[in-house]
Amino acid sequence: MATGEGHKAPPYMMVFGVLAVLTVLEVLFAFTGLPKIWLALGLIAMAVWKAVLVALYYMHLRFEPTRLWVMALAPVPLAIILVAVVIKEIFTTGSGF
Amino acid sequence: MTPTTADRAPMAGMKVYNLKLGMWVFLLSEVMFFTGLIGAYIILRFAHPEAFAEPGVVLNVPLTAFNTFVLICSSVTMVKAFAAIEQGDQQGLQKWLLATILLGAFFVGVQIVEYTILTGEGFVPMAESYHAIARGAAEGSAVIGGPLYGATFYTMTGFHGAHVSIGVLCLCFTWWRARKGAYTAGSLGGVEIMGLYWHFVDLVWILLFTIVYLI
Amino acid sequence: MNWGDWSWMMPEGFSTFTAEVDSLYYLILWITGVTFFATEALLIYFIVRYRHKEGRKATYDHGSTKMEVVWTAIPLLILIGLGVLSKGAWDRMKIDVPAGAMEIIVTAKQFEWNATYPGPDGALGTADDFDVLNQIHAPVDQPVWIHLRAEDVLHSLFLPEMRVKQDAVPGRDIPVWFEAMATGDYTIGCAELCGIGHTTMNGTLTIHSAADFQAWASAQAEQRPQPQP
Amino acid sequence: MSTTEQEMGKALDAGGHHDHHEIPWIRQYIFATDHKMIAKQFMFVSLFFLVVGGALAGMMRWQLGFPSQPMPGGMILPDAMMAPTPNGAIMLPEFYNSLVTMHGTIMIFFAIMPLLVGLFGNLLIPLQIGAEDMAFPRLNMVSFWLAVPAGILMLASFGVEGGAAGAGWTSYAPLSTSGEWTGVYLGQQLWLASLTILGFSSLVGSVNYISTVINMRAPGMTWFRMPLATWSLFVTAVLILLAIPILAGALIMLLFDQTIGTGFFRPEVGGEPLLWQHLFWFFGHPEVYILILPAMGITSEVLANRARKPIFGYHSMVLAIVGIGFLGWIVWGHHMFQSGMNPLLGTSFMISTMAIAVPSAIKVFNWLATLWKADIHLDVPMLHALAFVSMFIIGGLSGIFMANTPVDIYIHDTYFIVAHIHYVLFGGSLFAIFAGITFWFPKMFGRMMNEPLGKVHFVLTLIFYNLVFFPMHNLGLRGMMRRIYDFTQYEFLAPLQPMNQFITVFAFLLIATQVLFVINFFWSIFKGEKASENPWDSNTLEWTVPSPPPHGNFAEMPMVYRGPYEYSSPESDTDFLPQTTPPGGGSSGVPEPTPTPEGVEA
Repeated sequence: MATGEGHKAPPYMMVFGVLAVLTVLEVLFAFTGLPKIWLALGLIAMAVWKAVLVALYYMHLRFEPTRLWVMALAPVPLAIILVAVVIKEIFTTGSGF
Repeated sequence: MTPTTADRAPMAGMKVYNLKLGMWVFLLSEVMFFTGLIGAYIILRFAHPEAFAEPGVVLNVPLTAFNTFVLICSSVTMVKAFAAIEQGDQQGLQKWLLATILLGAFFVGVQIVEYTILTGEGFVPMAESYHAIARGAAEGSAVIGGPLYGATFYTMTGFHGAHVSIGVLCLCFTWWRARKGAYTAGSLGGVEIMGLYWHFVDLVWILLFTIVYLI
Repeated sequence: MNWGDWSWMMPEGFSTFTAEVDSLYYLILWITGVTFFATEALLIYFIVRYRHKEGRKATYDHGSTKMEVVWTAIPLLILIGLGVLSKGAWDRMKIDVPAGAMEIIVTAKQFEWNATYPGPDGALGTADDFDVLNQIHAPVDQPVWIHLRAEDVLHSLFLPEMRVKQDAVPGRDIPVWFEAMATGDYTIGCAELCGIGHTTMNGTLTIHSAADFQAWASAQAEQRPQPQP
Repeated sequence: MSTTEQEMGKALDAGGHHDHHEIPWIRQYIFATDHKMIAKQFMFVSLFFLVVGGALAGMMRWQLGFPSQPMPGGMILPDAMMAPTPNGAIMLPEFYNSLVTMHGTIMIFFAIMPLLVGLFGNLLIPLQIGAEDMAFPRLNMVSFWLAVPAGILMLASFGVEGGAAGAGWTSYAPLSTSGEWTGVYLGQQLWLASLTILGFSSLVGSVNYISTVINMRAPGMTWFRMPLATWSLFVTAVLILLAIPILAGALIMLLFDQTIGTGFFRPEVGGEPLLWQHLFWFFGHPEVYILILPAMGITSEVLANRARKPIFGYHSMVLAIVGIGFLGWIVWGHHMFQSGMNPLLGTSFMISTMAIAVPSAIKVFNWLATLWKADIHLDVPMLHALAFVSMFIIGGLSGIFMANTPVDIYIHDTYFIVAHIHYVLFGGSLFAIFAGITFWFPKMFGRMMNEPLGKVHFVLTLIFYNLVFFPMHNLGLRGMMRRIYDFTQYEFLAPLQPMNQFITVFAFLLIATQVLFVINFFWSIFKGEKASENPWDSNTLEWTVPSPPPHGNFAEMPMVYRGPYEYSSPESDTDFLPQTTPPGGGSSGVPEPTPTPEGVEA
């Protein structure tokens, strides 16, 4: 029932390097004083990149059957729907007119 | 003593053994749980920008960045442990598990220190007694942000911390079993799902760190 | 018992919304009513017609895609149609407050409705505003724009005869409007559970003729600032 | 092929292994890991809570039928609930609010949900897919033993200072954020804690169901050979898995607001009251389908079986279930049309709501078509299943009124809504539960339930039920608000008292009628006539094993050769054709499709 077998050990240390570097970059980037929107986008992009690396290599999604990582993605749209709709709701509702 | 059915899967199913599937399914619900907490934070921040502060003003970014690094390291030691047992290396497994435990415990320790400092600066979850001041600012200087800031911060990081602590306990259990030689290259389900959980907690922190501390 | 209570008619309404809302209601009532009787009749017919008898054998039939497409498409079209049909009414009732509306503030708190009127200067938020408790007074044939607010918990302003219902949310100022078409006394109710006294949180909506309203307003303005008991 | 035989060999000695395995009494009945025993545990506990919920409803009905008149037997209740007067005790409004809240909470979370998911999920899933047990039997036990303390906490809250939670089962903030609004302090916190624990229990359960259905189907049990009951329970488990954590998060935030004084939902310190409603209904709407999907599945089973006819349009039935599973996530706003939510969202939520009505419509029409040219056996399970269909039609149609935003403005928060929810949850779910219990009773206890008594119970329940809840539509149309302690306070509602009395009288009769079911239930457990292996001539796997099935269910791993609804098939000389009968009824051959090699490995 071992599942690791069948693929040679993933580049764990390289991934670690990338994660570490990205973390440093994030912190530096956060204080560049760019417009908020660009900061947010850049930081989220880097964070998602790191998250994806962890999922693909450390959680082995890259070596799992397709159907498993399809299942793993299931909640993402729900999360987006919830946050997007509620933000739109609260954000576009001022106090009266 | 019901025999575990983890070793037979008549239909193709998910093409992974039950334990791993079960852990993944559980992680899906964890995703939704943190969606609720982080989502609430994002929503509230959009609704009341004035109740929150710019990065680094109240929160100690360097300290937490270091802590993030610690957690990433613990992920590496965890995969090392898994890689070790894949090769049937019992010693390696125990060694790396122990390292992971220590790093995880250290992360929680740093978080506790951080909490103590922050509460000292009046950055607390209780709405009525919230009076956070800028880091290093003199007592009684201008209050920064609002009650929602403290509430969301402690709820999110607190629940993540709880997940790490639980993870550490489970790791200790895994380590104890590893010492008794419970895992082999042929049966490492326990180690693998432990790893899945641990890396998930790491993954959540990567997002939390960015969203809460840097944006 | 009073058999009138079994009626499926909407109670009489006195605001400009009535026609729109009630006609939509009756449209849905017809659609659902017909569907209800058709399906239930069919159900009973099948039960009687095909109930077990010696030697009966059911037909071996896995279904027909054609029929299923039909009874998927029809409800879908009807329902979406209904949705589109109602958009106008909804926007009119909840979003587009007509110009020239008389503005008042209604503040809900446990367990009373507090209506604030502009004083002689005709502007809200000035010193000469006056309050009335558990009453709303408004002129007939003129839109009334209520700034609905709450002080403590959720309440819900329910004016059945005006076809108006809107939750009051602390921290939000929610626009509610209606235009009464007949003078008289109507109901103010709270439709959102708001605590122990929820049931007592009712009042009277009085619709005056334009002249009477002016008289009432100036009479009230006399005894401000202290609110009426 | 050869691999398959190995599989069967494995299963064989596996089966043999734990048949001879002696299980200590306590592990067999108390801390049981056998899914059938856990199912029974869930059944008994939630039937008890069904009784509790009924009693609460009875007290509410008294207050509504005879406002502020001494309640018979009210004297035995503490003064915190009833105000004693010379001629009897009169209900206090705070107690009425607790009744409203706890009736809803207990019925939804502790009666209907555990009956559908805990009972039928545990009982049916492994049996219907041909598994020896759940994927994680010990987790399954944990799931039950988490539900018990949750229930105890919920009941205990009646006894604490300030009484039980009184902010409605939706517990809207800010009313629920502090005792100063409701007069309920500890009770509200117990309510939150209890639901959080229960949520974790449901979570553990659904992890189990999902893994089991995905990974443990017997050879040949392809997705489109699964019985609809299992399909609906599977989708339900997915909904629970993804919806409950959102509720848990919201509950915890609310608990913090109450205990340590955070400000998530408290506007006075800058919180967002509507955020609670968004989070709650984002969970709450999937919850609505959690409460009806399994009922639909059960109905499909019973209907096809007792009509001796293949279910009409099996595939579209499955697609409808899955479709509901998806659409259920984008309609939550229709609970909030009048909440002060940005009205611009109203129309989009109305359209999506209209769209989600369609899958339900499809199912109803397919059920009707299933009865067409069928051979309908009108025994108790079938009667209840038919009642489900006809009551669900009413509940579904009345939903269209409130989905329509302008009409909803008037009927929102009135008894029209109360009528609607009860036509779906009582007329729908509960009738399906009766159908399911009577249908699978022989499999659970090895005995049949008493038929005549069952019929009497059914007829009376159906009549009284409709006399209680149908008039509530009319009350709503007259403008009577829900959750209101004394409607006679309103001039325009006072004339409705006779109708409320009428409802109350039949509500009591309805409650009394349920005694018949309880009698029948317990009498049949001990004295009912012995049941054969397959009393209903059914096709699905659970009927190929003894009643009740042994620990480990299947002596040898079953092979599945066809869909579950092959009734009256020309292939067989009887009017049914079990899924396990090989093609041509011959000896065990190759199931098509043969389980793929990678299927049997791992």
